[in-house]
Amino acid sequence: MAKPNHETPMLDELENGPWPSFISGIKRLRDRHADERINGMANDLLGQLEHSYETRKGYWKGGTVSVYGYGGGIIPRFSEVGKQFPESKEFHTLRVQPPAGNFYTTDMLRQLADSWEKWGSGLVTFHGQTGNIMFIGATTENTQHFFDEINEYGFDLGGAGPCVRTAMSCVGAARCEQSCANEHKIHRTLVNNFTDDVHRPALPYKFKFKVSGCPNDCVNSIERADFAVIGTWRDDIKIDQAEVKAFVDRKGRQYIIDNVLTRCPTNCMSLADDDTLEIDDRNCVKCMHCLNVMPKALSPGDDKGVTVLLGGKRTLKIGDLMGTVIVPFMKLETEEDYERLTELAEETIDFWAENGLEHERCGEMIERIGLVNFLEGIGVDVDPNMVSHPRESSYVRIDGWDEEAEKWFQRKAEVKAAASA
Amino acid sequence: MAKPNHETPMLDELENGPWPSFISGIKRLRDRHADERINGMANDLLGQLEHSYETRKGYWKGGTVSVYGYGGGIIPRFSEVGKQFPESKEFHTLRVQPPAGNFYTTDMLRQLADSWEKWGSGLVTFHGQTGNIMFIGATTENTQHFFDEINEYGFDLGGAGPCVRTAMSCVGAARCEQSCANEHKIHRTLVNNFTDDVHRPALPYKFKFKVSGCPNDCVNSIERADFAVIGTWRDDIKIDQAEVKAFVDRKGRQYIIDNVLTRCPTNCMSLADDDTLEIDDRNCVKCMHCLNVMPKALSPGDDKGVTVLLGGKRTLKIGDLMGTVIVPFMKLETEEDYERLTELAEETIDFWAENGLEHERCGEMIERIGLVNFLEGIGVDVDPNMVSHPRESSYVRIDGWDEEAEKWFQRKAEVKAAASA
Amino acid sequence: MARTEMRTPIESGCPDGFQYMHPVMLKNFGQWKYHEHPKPGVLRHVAESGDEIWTVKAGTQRILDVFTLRKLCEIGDRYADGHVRFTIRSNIEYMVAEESKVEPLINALSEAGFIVGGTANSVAMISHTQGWLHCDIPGTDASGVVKSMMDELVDEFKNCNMPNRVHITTSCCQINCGGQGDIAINVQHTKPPKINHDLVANVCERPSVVARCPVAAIRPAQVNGKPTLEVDEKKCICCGACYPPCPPMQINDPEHTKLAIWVGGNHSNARSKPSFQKLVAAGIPNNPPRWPEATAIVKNILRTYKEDAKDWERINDWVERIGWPRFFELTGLPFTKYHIDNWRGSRKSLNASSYIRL
Amino acid sequence: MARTEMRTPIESGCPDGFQYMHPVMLKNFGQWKYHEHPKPGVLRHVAESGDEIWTVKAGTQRILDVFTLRKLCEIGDRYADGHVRFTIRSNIEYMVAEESKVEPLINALSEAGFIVGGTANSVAMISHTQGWLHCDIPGTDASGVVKSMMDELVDEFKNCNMPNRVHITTSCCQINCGGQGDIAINVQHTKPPKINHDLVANVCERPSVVARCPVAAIRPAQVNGKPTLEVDEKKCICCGACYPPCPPMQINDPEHTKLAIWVGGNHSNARSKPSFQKLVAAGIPNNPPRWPEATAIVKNILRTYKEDAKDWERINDWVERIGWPRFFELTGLPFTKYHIDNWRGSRKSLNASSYIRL
Ligand code: SRM
Ligand code: SRM
Ligand code: SRM
Ligand code: SRM
Ligand code: SF4
Ligand code: SF4
Ligand code: SF4
Ligand code: SF4
Ligand code: SF4
Ligand code: SF4
Ligand code: SF4
Ligand code: SF4
Repeated sequence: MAKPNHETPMLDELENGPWPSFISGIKRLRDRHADERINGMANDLLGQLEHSYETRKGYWKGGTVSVYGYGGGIIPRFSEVGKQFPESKEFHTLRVQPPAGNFYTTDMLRQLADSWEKWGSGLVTFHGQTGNIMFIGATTENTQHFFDEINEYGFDLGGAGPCVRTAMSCVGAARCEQSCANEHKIHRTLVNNFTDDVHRPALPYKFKFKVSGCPNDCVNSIERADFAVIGTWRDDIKIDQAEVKAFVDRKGRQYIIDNVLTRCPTNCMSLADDDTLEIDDRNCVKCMHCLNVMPKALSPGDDKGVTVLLGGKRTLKIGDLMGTVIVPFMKLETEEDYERLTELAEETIDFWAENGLEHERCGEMIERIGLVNFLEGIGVDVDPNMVSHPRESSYVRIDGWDEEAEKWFQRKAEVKAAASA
Repeated sequence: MAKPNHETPMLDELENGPWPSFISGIKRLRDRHADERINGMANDLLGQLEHSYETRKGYWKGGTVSVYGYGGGIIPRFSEVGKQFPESKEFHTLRVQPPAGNFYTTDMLRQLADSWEKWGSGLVTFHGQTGNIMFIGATTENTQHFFDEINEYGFDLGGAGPCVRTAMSCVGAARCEQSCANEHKIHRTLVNNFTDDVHRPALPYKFKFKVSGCPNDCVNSIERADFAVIGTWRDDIKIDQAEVKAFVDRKGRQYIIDNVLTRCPTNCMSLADDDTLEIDDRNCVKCMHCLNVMPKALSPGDDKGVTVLLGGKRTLKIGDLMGTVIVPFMKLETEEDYERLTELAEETIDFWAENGLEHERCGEMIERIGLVNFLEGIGVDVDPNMVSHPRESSYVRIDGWDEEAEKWFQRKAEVKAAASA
Repeated sequence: MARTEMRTPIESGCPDGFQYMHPVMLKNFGQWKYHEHPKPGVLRHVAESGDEIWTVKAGTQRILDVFTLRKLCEIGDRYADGHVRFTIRSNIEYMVAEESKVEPLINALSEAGFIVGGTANSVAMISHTQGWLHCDIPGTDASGVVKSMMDELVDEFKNCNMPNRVHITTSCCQINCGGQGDIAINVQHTKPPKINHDLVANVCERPSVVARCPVAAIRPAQVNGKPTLEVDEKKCICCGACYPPCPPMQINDPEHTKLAIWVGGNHSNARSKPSFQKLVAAGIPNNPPRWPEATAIVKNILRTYKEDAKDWERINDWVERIGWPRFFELTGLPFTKYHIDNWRGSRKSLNASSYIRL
Repeated sequence: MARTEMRTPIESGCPDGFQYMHPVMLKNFGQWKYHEHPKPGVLRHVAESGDEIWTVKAGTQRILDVFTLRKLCEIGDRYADGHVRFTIRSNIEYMVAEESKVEPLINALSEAGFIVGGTANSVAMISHTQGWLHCDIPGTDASGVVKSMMDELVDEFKNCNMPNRVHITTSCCQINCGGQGDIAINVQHTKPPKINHDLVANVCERPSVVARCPVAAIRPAQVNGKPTLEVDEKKCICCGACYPPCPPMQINDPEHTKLAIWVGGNHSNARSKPSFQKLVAAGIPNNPPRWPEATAIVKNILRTYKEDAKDWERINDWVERIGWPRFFELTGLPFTKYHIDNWRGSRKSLNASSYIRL
């Protein structure tokens, strides 16, 4: 017979208010679930959480737990107050990779719920900040059973520890008019090329892929991904002048001037006195603003591809880093195109694995050794698109100038030759 | 009888072409001047210069020369090839402070020419990059005579060495509609408060004042001055709507949109559909662009004052530094106002004199100790106008937060009280 | 169990999403023409083919119990087409092919207590992290903070009255898993770690802990004979980076672990390059169960932004236009010496111009 | 002479400029309404009072011989009102109260070989430094470089065909007395200093020389018994900062002292905050007497700017709009690894966005 419920006066406060309450959810598991194991787990979880609220401290500690054959994918949690709260004293999270783009059928969600009720706490998150389905709360033993079960019907663990992490991609081409790429194919091509590195942590630190279909970057890839892939286009923005006029009629000239023209980062748009919109596409940086404001009138061009940035991450330990452009533009149509992208990822991870210090992210390494050395390491040529502007400091030794200039001219010649060929 | 002229085949090349030739000028002194001393000096100067052109090296070395009572103001030059070119082997430059704003009468220029012919080489520059009249080429002995003579009729030496340097101000209020200050009074009030520091080098390094009447900054003060004073205003830009309409009629709407509105750094201008120009002055940063394009239609407001920036300088040794805003706005009307400005300069120079390392400019010191410590050192409160944006890094210890916040609220309260008083 | 009995995993990695995609989305993949925003929580995407897909978006508690999950599925079958997705802010999206299904779906969701909204220029669901519920290093809870704030921001989620999207994030320690946001509510420690010297030797790999410190404030030491670590408190910036690899370096403190609020993190490239968030408020009490002080500041910032910003200005665009001094003036938040950055590269944050709004 | 006989200086400092000012300027001081630009080299300033002052501006060799100076005075008396000033770019300005005096004045100046122009959107007189003529550390000459370039740019000085003002600077060593400019032609050393070890001990204050090096590449050493200094050539960035305090550290070299060209230095606050110049070309031979290679690059950049920039765009505004990749494309200048900054704070110069002109 189940033991009495812990008092949770503070947590109870979180049952008030209109927003759905996670506390009410945990209480449902405690009070209404058929499985006593789950009732008890939920009760002790609430007890420990209430204790945290009262003392303003956390009581979980890490450890090592993994499933057979893998080294990572699980965030182990053992309670420091397990005596008071024995039934939730082992409360590990399984990080499971969702389908690219986070698409589900209700049937599949139910199937996952069934397995999780069988083996876990009944608490789950779609999704964590990296993008994993987080099945929160399993004992060491049950992690294996749960994994075995869902792995049979197509789900696999994501990353935890110094390894390639679960990737993320936006809804993109599945529903979005701004999409310039097949986000989900890029996502799976990249991360599934590294399953071994996902499951067996052996890198200097974590490595994350993120894919956005356009520069709106709905998955924050520049800020949060070691390897960011962003859809873009090379030709002109498609303008439907009739829709432009309709917009001007509806909103007035001043509105379009103040909200579209003057917001363009390169001032490359101009509204002719007859209300036709002119865009100097040469100078459009594909920021997306005008397309966002006038989605009916403006659309991305047809010659699509992607930009790749490397080195984004958070604060540890040199301060927040955004990614840096490494590939200004590449087409992603043929399988060869995709292979080139995968090779870039491999080159990057290999070089970083060899040259990164312990617990040093790729971006931190680039910062330490310098972008130029990194580029030489992965065999990528320098390109002015990699910088916002050339050097401001005269403090540099440039006695190799002539050879470097030669390289540039040769590359230009090759491109020209290729073009004319 | 004068010795033969040096061959100057390379320098002769510089007599070709439409631009006035300094070589022809030196030759005039060599060939046509009444004073043999000057002929000889010019001849040997040309000889040494030709030698430099041929060998691509300079042949002057420094030394110590000064006039009685002063430690600086002269750039001593002794020739390393004095044997070949004896008559110009001592070729010192006297740095003489020009009248604020660089105004002269032709009579005064002639008087200076007379004195310089008497004692010097006959070569002079109006002005050097810092702003001095440079009388180029005097022997050690004659520097004293020349100085004594011009000092009698109102000219004094400028700075050289680790001292307060000659200041500079733009033509400003004397002729310019954009002027928001009395540049020349500010210039003289500041630098003449430090004549002792100008003449007797005893500071960590050089210290320069520059004064511009408006943010066009025609004297490059932000980039080149340790202490930059820039005129600005607090109230609204004066708009002459009739002139605006005239401008629109002349140039067309699209032109004003593309050349004025979209170039405003804060997009704070708007052209109403009836062609009246609206400026959200709250958000105008006084960049001057629109006033520059339409000087007839737009003028600075009436509530004028200055902004002060500290720490601008060139490359040595941490890289180029621009000044940083220290006083966002102050009025300069009463003598008390001017005293406040002078006090700020004194506080700054005193603190820097005590805390600056040898050969460390004020801006480098600020960079080394941090802006906040510098502000505390000179007794200036922090102000959000001093930064482009607040901190991006969470790496800071902030356990003094509450006290610091209190200071802010108190200052706000005092300002309020003062206003209502 | 003996290794031999164990099942070898199928290393299938990331599953194919196409198999679960709504047929209309599958058919028109990459062929979408434009979208409209008929009302909060609803998107209408129109394909080149003329096909339409209607999306209804709802907010939930991020920590779902299976009852809630089943409820969402039930609604998905009864009122929608059985195809759903979760956004990167953990909102659920139902995609349906007919407009007629939209209203009934909205009603069903609302009746079940889910909040329909979060689209376009609303305040989006706050992206949150693990906190006391699961993490091993948290300074606060995440789910509780988010629940408390969403309770107060629910109208801004249900309506689209903001000048542009508002993306709020939280993080329960300075590691900042929540990332950056238009507004970010993050833990900020204010005192150096308290070291439990008895444990260090056993628990911590000392050289790597020393290596973790961003300011090299940690050095090996001996305390009553035992090898341990000590911290130079003058140097220490109280970041907590030493705590994960060395739990005896207790950084969390019921009193001195505070909250700080940052604004202006914008990761889209629209109008301006991605920007980092800036510190605006700190020293905020870490006050469970409802953290009223932090919420009050967030609401104050949102109100000011709503009143003063122009259409399409994200918070960073708005402040960029009105200037930081006015931001502090309008919000009434204090500006202190701590707002002046001193981390590497910070010189670029000083005002090296005469740009001043007077 | 014995100190006693010496005259004590009058420490009058900076003289009052008002005493030399044109009476009309004195009368209308601070009361100017607007100005017009009737033609190159001529400015018409109109005061609130209705008074006018006409300015005629002419370029000269900066190094004036007294003959030239007297000539300028003579013209000032014959054709103007005897009131002149020199601009911060060493051009002479004659101020007259009547329009009628303008043309005769221009003719007189032109006949005497001075170049009228340099106003508004022209290429201004190149601001220059001392060089071989007087400095103790120059890598090149200044007067010669400027004369050679102005000979080629004279039409751009006499006419106002540029999108906006062009301010060019030169510097004869990396100390950069010339400051920054829309275009800057500066010395750039490419090899570490050659040290004359015999002299170091006597001539140099070694500790302070060591302290001068920006990258700490100098260390005390002994060479055949004598105390001297040595340079870590791996670290050395060849800046020449050690040379002024220690002439035996010969940085200047007929071969390896090169010229570099920088663009985009803009110190006015118009449109954008003051900006530093950026490296575009280097390895340019230091080639007296006329430095044709450097001049060719400057003219190339000016031509491209003139063709491609919009009205009112300074060079930095223009490149900001078209982007650096296109700048290199249009000018045909090579982009190399040296263009990627690696000095402190340089991370901010990396492209952390998807902004790419394709
Ligand atoms: C569903 C989602 C992608 C996904 O795969 O999950 C998504 C979907 C769309 N985003 Fe997004 N964005 C989503 C997260 C983001 C994020 C990331 C985040 O929220 O942390 C960003 C960048 C965040 C940042 O910058 O801080 C983001 C920046 C944008 C922007 C740029 C806004 C701006 O002006 O800066 C647009 C363009 C716009 O608003 O028109 C946009 C536009 C859109 C559109 C309208 C694209 C389209 O035409 O379909 C989509 C509808 C959004 C809506 O609900 O109104 N989406 N969008 C994400 C919804 C999250 C949520 O539930 O709230
Ligand atoms: C679960 C999650 C927060 C959440 O509730 O959503 C999370 C939780 C943790 N993160 Fe994180 N991070 C999570 C997304 C992120 C993100 C966002 C992202 O991936 O887009 C970031 C910022 C981006 C980045 O990678 O920099 C992030 C930056 C960190 C860092 C700092 C990394 C850095 O270089 O700055 C750490 C510290 C570390 O790894 O040593 C960290 C470490 C951790 C640890 C493992 C704490 C620890 O060292 O023990 C947390 C485990 C909590 C737990 O008990 O489950 N987590 N973490 C997110 C992962 C869920 C998922 O797999 O989907
Ligand atoms: C005479 C002089 C000041 C002085 O006291 O000597 C001066 C005088 C004027 N400047 Fe200047 N500027 C003078 C050097 C500068 C400098 C400094 C420099 O040349 O190194 C700058 C900043 C340099 C920089 O940013 O690199 C400067 C940036 C401006 C600007 C801002 C231009 C811009 O758009 O960025 C204006 C506004 C304009 O052009 O309408 C300006 C405008 C003017 C006006 C039109 C102001 C007025 O209404 O009278 C004056 C007439 C200039 C002309 O000849 O066309 N002046 N002006 C300087 C002439 C130097 C020369 O002989 O060429
Ligand atoms: C003469 C002049 C160049 C010219 O021909 O116009 C000049 C010439 C010298 N400068 Fe300069 N500087 C001159 C204006 C500048 C400027 C421009 C300004 O003042 O606006 C700068 C940049 C602004 C600044 O102060 O940073 C400048 C930055 C330097 C520096 C680097 C200072 C730094 O901290 O980066 C040095 C090196 C030093 O002082 O150790 C320097 C040193 C020198 C020395 C004294 C070289 C030396 O150390 O022996 C040069 C003497 C040359 C000579 O024989 O006359 N000069 N120097 C300018 C002074 C004329 C005058 O007094 O009017
Ligand atoms: S990133 Fe672009 S393509 Fe992807 S969902 Fe957002 S707007 Fe659409
Ligand atoms: S996408 Fe951005 S840069 Fe391109 S035209 Fe539109 S607003 Fe301008
Ligand atoms: S700085 Fe301003 S006030 Fe001074 S001359 Fe230039 S434009 Fe006129
Ligand atoms: S002065 Fe500059 S900021 Fe002010 S309105 Fe004119 S253009 Fe805009
Ligand atoms: S932010 Fe810190 S405390 Fe919160 S989940 Fe991430 S690591 Fe854990
Ligand atoms: S809290 Fe941060 S700064 Fe302080 S010792 Fe630990 S790691 Fe170093
Ligand atoms: S730039 Fe260098 S060489 Fe030229 S004058 Fe200045 S210090 Fe002398
Ligand atoms: S040249 Fe510059 S970097 Fe090289 S040793 Fe001398 S001071 Fe140091």
